[in-house]
Amino acid sequence: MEIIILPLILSLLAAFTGSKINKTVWGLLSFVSLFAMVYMKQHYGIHNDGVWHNTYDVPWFSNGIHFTLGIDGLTGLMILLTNLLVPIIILSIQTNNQKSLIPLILFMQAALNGVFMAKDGLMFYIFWELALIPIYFICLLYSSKDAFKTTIKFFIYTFIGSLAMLASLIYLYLKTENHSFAYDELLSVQLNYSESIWVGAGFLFAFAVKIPIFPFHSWQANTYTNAPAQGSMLLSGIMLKMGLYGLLRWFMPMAGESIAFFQPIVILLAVIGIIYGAVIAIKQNDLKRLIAFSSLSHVGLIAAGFMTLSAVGIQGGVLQMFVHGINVVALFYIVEIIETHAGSRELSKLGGLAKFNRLFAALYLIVVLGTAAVPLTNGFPGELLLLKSVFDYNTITGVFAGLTIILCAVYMLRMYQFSMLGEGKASLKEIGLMKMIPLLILVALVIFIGVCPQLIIDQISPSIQKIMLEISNSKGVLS
Amino acid sequence: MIGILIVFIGAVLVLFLGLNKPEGGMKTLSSLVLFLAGVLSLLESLSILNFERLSNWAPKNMIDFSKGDLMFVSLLAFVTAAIIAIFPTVEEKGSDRLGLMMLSLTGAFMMIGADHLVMLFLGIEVLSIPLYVLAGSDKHNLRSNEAAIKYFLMGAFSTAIFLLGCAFIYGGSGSLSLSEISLRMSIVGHLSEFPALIKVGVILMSTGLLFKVSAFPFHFWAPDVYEGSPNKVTTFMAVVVKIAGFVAFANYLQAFEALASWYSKWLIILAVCTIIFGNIAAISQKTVKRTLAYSSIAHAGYLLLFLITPMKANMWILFAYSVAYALSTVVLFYFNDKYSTKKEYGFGMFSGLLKNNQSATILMVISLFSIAGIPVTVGFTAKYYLFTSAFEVSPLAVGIALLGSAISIMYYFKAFKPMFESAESNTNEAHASKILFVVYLMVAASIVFGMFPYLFERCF
Amino acid sequence: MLNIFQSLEISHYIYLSCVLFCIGLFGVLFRRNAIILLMCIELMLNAVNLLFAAFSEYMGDKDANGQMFVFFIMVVAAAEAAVGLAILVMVYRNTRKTDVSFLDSLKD
Amino acid sequence: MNSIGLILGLPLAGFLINGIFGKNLPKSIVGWLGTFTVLASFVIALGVFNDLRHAAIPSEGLHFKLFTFLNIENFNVDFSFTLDRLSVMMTLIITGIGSLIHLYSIAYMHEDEGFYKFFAYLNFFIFNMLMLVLGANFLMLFFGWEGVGLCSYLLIGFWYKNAEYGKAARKAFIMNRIGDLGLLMGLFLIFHQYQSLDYSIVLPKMADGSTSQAMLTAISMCLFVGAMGKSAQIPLYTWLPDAMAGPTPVSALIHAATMVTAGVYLVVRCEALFYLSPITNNVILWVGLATSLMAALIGLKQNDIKKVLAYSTVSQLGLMFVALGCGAYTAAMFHLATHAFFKALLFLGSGSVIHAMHHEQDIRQMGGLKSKMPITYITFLIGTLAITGFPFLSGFFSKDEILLAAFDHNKIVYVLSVISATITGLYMFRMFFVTFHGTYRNHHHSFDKVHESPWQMSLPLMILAVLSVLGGLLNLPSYLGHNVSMKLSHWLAPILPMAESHAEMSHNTEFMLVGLVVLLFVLVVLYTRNKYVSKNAVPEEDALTPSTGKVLANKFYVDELYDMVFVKPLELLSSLVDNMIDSKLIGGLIAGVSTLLLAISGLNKKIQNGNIEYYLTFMVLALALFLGFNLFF
Repeated sequence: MEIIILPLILSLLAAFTGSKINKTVWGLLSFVSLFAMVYMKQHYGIHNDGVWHNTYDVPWFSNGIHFTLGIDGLTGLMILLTNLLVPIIILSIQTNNQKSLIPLILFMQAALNGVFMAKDGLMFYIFWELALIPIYFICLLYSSKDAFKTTIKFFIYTFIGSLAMLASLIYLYLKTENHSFAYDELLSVQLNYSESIWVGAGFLFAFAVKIPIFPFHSWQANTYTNAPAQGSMLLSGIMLKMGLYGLLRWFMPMAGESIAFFQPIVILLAVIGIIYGAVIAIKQNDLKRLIAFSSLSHVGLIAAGFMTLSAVGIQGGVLQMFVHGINVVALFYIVEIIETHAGSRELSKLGGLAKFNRLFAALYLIVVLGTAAVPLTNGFPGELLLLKSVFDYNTITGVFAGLTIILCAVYMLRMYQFSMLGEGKASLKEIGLMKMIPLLILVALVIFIGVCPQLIIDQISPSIQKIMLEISNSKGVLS
Repeated sequence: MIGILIVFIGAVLVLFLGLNKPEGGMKTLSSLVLFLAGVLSLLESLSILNFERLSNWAPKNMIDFSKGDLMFVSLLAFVTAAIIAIFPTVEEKGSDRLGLMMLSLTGAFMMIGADHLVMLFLGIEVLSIPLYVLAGSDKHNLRSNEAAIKYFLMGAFSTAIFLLGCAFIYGGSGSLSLSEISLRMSIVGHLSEFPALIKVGVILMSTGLLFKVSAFPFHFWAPDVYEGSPNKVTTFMAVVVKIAGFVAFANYLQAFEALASWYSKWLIILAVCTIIFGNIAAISQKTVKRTLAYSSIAHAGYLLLFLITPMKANMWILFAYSVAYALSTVVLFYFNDKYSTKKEYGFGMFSGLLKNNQSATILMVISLFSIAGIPVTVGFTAKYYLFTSAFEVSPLAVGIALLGSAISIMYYFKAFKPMFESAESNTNEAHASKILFVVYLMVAASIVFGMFPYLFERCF
Repeated sequence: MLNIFQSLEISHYIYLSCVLFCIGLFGVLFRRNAIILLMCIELMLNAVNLLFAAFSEYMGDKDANGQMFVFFIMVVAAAEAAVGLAILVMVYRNTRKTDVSFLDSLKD
Repeated sequence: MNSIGLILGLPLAGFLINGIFGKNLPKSIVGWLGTFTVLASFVIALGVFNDLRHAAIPSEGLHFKLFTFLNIENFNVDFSFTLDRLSVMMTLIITGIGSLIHLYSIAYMHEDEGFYKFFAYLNFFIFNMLMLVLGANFLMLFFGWEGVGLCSYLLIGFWYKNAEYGKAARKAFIMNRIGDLGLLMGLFLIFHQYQSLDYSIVLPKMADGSTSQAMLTAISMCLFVGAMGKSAQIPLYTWLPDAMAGPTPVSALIHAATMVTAGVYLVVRCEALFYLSPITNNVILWVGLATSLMAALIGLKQNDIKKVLAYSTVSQLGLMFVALGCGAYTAAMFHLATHAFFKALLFLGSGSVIHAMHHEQDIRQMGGLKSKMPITYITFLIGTLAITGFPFLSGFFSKDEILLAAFDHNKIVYVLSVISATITGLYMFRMFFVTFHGTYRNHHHSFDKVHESPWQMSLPLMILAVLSVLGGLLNLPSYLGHNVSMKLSHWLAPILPMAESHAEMSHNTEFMLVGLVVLLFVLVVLYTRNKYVSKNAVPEEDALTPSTGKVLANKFYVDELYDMVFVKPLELLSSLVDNMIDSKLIGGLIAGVSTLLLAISGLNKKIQNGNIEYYLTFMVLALALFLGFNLFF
C-alpha cells in the first residue's frame, strides 16, 4: 500500500509546488518507495515461498470486490524495476519548462505499482487504466509533433484492448460462486473450451496491444518517436511490461484452457514480430524509431518464450522483462542526451561523437552490446533461455527467432557506428557528470546482471513455479 | 411528497414575487427552495425524517414515493438547484423562466412517483409543457423559436401516441393503476394468453417514453432542440427529462414484468441501435452542444440496458448512473455555456484553455473522463455496475456497449486538441473568469463517488 | 332502430377510434401548416378520448377511471393547445410564416 | 587463488586497470602492465603444463568452478573452467605469443593516442580467448567465442574515425554472429540430447555411440557452422581480409595466431562427435580444401602486404580443416601451433616494414629493404621459409603431416592440397622478393628515412623466428626415428579417445611424398627468384592485369556477390516492409477504421436534416415496424 500512496502524495506535492523544487529532489524522493518495497520483501519473505502474500485487503466496490494488494517474487521484481527506473526517468528530464511532467510521472509510478500488486480483477483493470492516463497526458502535452493524432490513436487502441479485458474479467466474475473478483476466486472458475477461448481472447487482445505483439503494434512507433524521452522510457521501459506481466499472471492461469488454442498463434505472431521489427529497424534513420522497432522485436521474443510454457522460457522471459526495461531506458536516455547535446537524433546528421566524450562512448557501447545480447552483458542470459525454450518448442521457429541475434547486431552496431564513430559531422556539448550518474547506474546493472543472472532467477523462481502450477491446474498443457 | 409540495409552492412564489423583478433576485430563492426540497427528500429516503401524514394525504394508488424514488427526487432537486445556481441569468425582467423550470421539475417528480397511468400522463405533461415554453424562452432568437415549435409538435404527437397506448392497456387489463395491472397480469401468467391490446398498448406507451428519453428511432428532436434552446434549458432537458423519463419507464415496465421475456429482446435491439447510432453520429459533430446531444442519446442507450436487468433490485444502479450522468453533463454544459461566443461555439472555444485557466482544464478533463467512463471517476463505477448487471442478460449487447464507449473517446477527447495545443493569438477572454464553487463541488463529487462506490448500494 | 346500438361491440369503437387516430396521424405527417398540425394532434387526442370512454363504458359501472382520464386529457389538451398556439404566434411574429417545413435551420 | 583463476584473472585485471585508469597513466606503465599480466599467466600456464606432465590420469585436468551462472529446472550451467592437455597447449600459445605481441605493440602503437585503449582491448581479448579454451562447458566456450568476436570488432575498428574500418569491423562481427547462431543452435541440440553442457558429461556420452547418427550429424554441422564463422572458412571467410584494417599486432594476434584457430580447437575438443559423423567430416574436408585453394589463388594477385598474409592465413586454416576432415587431429593442432609461430612472425615482420615505411602497405611501393632493415629481413625470410615448407623448419613438418594424412585419406585431396601448398610458396616468395629485394620504388618517403625498428619490436621477431625454426620439434615424424617421434600426438592422445586410425604407411612412400614436396618447393623458389629478382619484375598496376588475374585480384568478386545477394536485398526488404506493409497496410487499416466511422457518421446528415416532417415520418415508420413485427409475426 505504502508504495502506491507514497508516489501519489509526492505527485500531488509536485503538482502544487510546480517547478519550484529541483527535479533531482523529486527523483531522490521517488527512490524512497524502493526502500518501502525492500522492507515489504523482507517483511513477507517472498523468496522462500511462491505465495502471493496479501499486503492490504479491504472490501471496496462490494463485498465481492476487495481492494487487495499482494506481493511475491514476480510482483517484487516488477516493482523493483518500476521504482528503480522512475527516479532515473525523472532525473533524465533535461528542461525545466515541462512543469507538469514530474507529477504525471510520479502518478504513473503509483499506478504502475498498483497494476503489479493488484490481486483483484477489477482493481487490476482500474490501475491498468490509471496507468494509461498520465502517459496519455505526458505524450499529449510534450510530444514533438502532431501530438493529438498520435496520442488519440494510442489511447483508443489500448482502451479498446482494456475494455476487452474488462469484459473477460466480468465474465469470470459472474462465473464465480458468491460473485467475487478475488484472484484466487477467478482462478477457481472452470470454463469450457469455447468460453475459455472467448475469455482468453479478451485478455490476450488487451495484452497484445500493450506488449505489442506483431499486428497490434501500429500505435507504437509513432508514439515512441513523438513522445518526449521520458514518455518513451515509461512506455517501453515499464508499461510494456504490464502487458507481459498480464500475460503471465492473468491470461495464462485464468484462461489456461484456451492456451492450447492460442499457443501456436501467439508464438507464430511473436516470431514474425521479432523478425519484422528487426528488419524494419535496420534502415531507420531516427534513433527513437529505431529503438521502438528493436523493442518490438525483443518483446516479441519474450512473449514467445512465455507461451512455450516451459520453466526456462517463462523464467528467462521474466528476467528479460527486467533486462529489457533497463536496456531500453538506457538507450532512450542516451538518445535524449545525444539529442540535447548534439542537436539531433537523426543518424544522417550524427556521427563521430565518440571523440568528444570517451566515457559516454564507452557506456553507450556497453548498452548497445547489452541490447545485442553479447555474453557477460545482461541481454545474454535472458535471450539464451528464451531462444532455448522456443527452440525446444519447435526447431524451425527457434532458428527463425535466433535470427534476432544476427539482425540485432546489424542494426545496433549500425546505430552505434553512425552516431558515434566515423569522421563525424555533429559535435557533442560537454555533458555534466550529474547526467552521467543515472547512465552509470544502468550500465553497472547491465554488467552485473550479465555476470550473475542467477541472483534474479532465485528471486522469482518460487513464484514462477507456483504460477506454472496454477496454469497446469487450469489445464494440463504445461510441457 | 414533501419534495413536490415544496418545489410547487416555491415555483408559485417565484412566479408571483418575481413577476417584474429581474431574474437575478429570484435566483437565490429558487435554488434555496430546490436545495431544501432535495435535502428533505434525501433525509426522508434515509428515513431520518418522515412525512407520513403528508403522504397519507395523497391518494396512495395514484402517487407513492418509495425510498428509491425519493433518492431520485432529491438528486433531481439538487441538480436543478445547481443548474439554476451556476448558469447566468438573463437581463430582462420577469422570473418566469425559473418558475417554469421548477414547475416542470414537479412534473418530473410526479413521473417518478406515479403509480397510476393518469399520474404518469400528468407528470409527463407537467414536465413537458413548461419545457415547450422554456425551449422558446429566448423569444427573439429564431433558433430558439424553431426548437420550441419542433419540441412542441413532436412532444404533443408522442403524447398522443402515449395516450393511445394507455387506452389500449386500459382496455386490455381493465385498470389504470400500475400495481393493479401487474397484479392482474401475474394472475394471467402465460404470455400467449395476453390480449394483443396489452402488447400494442405497451409498445405505444413505450414509444412515448422512448421519445422523452430520446432513444434511437425517436431521438430526432434531441439534437435540434438541444442546440436551439438556451443553454440552461438544454441542460435541464438533458439531465432532468432523461433521468425522470427512465425512472418512470422502469417503474411502469415493472408492472408488465410478466411480459419481460418479450419486451426485453426488443429493448436490447433498441439499446444496441441507440448506442451505436448515438456514438457514431456524435463523431462528426462540429458544435459542442450537438456533440453532447448525441452523447446523451448514447447514454440513453446504455440506460436502456438497465431496463432489461431485474430492475426492482437494481434501482440503485440506475441511480448511480444518473448521478454520474448528471454531474458530468451539467459541468460540461456549464463550460460550453461559459466559453461559447457569438462566432465560436465549436470545440475551438476551448483553444488555449490550459494556458489561461488550469483549474478549468482539470475540471473539464475529469468530467470528460467521468462521462467517458474512465476510472476512478463515478462515470466508470456506474458503467461498471450497469454493464455487469446487464452482462448476465445479454453479453453481446454489453460487448457492443463497451465498443461504443471506446468510440465515444473519439469525440469526448476532441476537446483536448484545442485545450492543450497552445492556442493561437485569439484567446477566449472568458477563459480568465473564475469558476463557481458549485462546479468544483460537483467534480469533486464525481471523484469521491468514484472512489467510494458502495455509498450508492448503502443508500438504497 | 335500437338494436343497431345493441349490436355495436367494443371492437367497433376500437376500429373507429383507430381510424380517427390514423386520420389525425396522417394529417400530422402530410400537412405543413402548424395550425393544422395542431388540429390533427387534437384529433388524435380525441380519438383516444373516445376509446377511453368506450372502454370505460364497456367495463360497466364498476370502473370510472377511463372517464376520469378523459377529463384529464381534455384539460391537458387545452393547456397544450394554449402553449402551442402561443409558441406559434411567437414564431409567426419573427418569421411571417406558419409553415413548419421552412423551419430547418437546426440540423447536422 | 588457484592457477586457473590467476591465468584468467591477470589479463582481466590488466584490462580493467588499463581501461579505467589507463587514460591517466603514463604510456610506459600501461604497456608494460599489459605485457606483464599476459606474460605472468604464460609463466603460470607453464607451471600447470609441468604439473600435467606428471599427472596421474593423463586425460584428467584441473577444474575450477567460480559460481552457478544459470540454474533453472534441469538447465544448469556453471561458470567453471577446466585445464587439460589440450587447453594448456592452447593457453601456452595464446599467452606466449600474446605476451610477445604485447611487447611488440609497446613500440608499434607508441604514437597512437588510443594507446591505453589498445592495451585494454588486447588484454580483454586474451581474457576472452582464455575463457574460450579454458571453459569447462559449451556455454563458457560460447562466452569466449562471442567475447573474442567482440574484441576483434573493437580492435578492427580501433581507428574509429575511419568509417571504412568501422564497416570492416561490423562486417567481421556480423559474420561471426552468423556462425555464432549456428553454434548456439548446436548448443541447444546438445542440451536437448544430453541434458547438460559440461564437457565432462557430454563428450563421453558422444563417444559411447548411444547417440543417433542423424543427431550427431545435426549437432556437428551446427558446431561446424560456428567454426566456419570464426575460422574464416567458405562461405564466411570474407571478413578476415577486411579485418586487416586493424593495427598490425592485432592482425598478428587475433587474425593469425589465436582467434581464427578457435574453430580448429572446437573441432578437436569435440573430436569424438566429429569423428563419429562422417558426413560432417567430408563437408569439413571439402570446405577446408576449397577455402585453402581459393584463398591461395587470391593471394597470388594481392599487392597489400597484409592482404597477402591474410589470404595465406585463410588458406592455412583451410589446410588445418583438411587435416581435421581427414581425421588427423594431431596434425591439425600441430599445424595450428607452427602456423601460430610463423604467421605471427610474418605479420609482425610486415608490421615492422609498415612501421618503417610510415604505414605504407603496398608492396609495389617497397623493394630493396633488406639492406636497411636486416633483422626484419632475416626473420621475415625465416618466416617465409617456414610457411612455404623449407625442409626441417616447423612448417615443413606440420604441413607434411597434413599432406600425408590427406594422401592416406584420399588421393585427389592430396593432389589439391599439394597444389595449394605450392601456390603458397608462389605468393609468399613473390611478396618476399618484391618487398626486400630489387630497388626501392617509393616516391613519397626517401629511402634513407627507412629504418630498423626498435628492440621492443625486433626482439619478438627474433624469438618467433627461433620458434618457427624449431617448432617442428614439437612433433617430429616417425621416419626420423621412433625415440623422438610424436611428442605432440602422445601429449594429446588422452584428449583424443578415438585413436588416429590412419595406418602407418611405409617410410618409402613418405620419403617419396616429402621428396616431391621439396622438389616443388625448389622449383617455386627458383621461378619466383628468377622472375622478381633477376628480371626485377614488379606486379603490374591493377588496370593492366589480364582478365584471369583481374578475377583473382578482385577476390573472385565474392564480396560483390554477397553484397548483391544478401546485403542489398535485406536493405530493400527493410525499407519495403517499413514503407509499404507497416505504414500503408497495417497503419492504413487502423486509419481506415476511423475514416469509415466518420463516413458513416456523416450519413446522419441525410436524416437529421432539420425538417420536422422527416422526423415524424421516421418515427411513425419505426413504430409501424414494431407493431407490424409484434402483431403479424
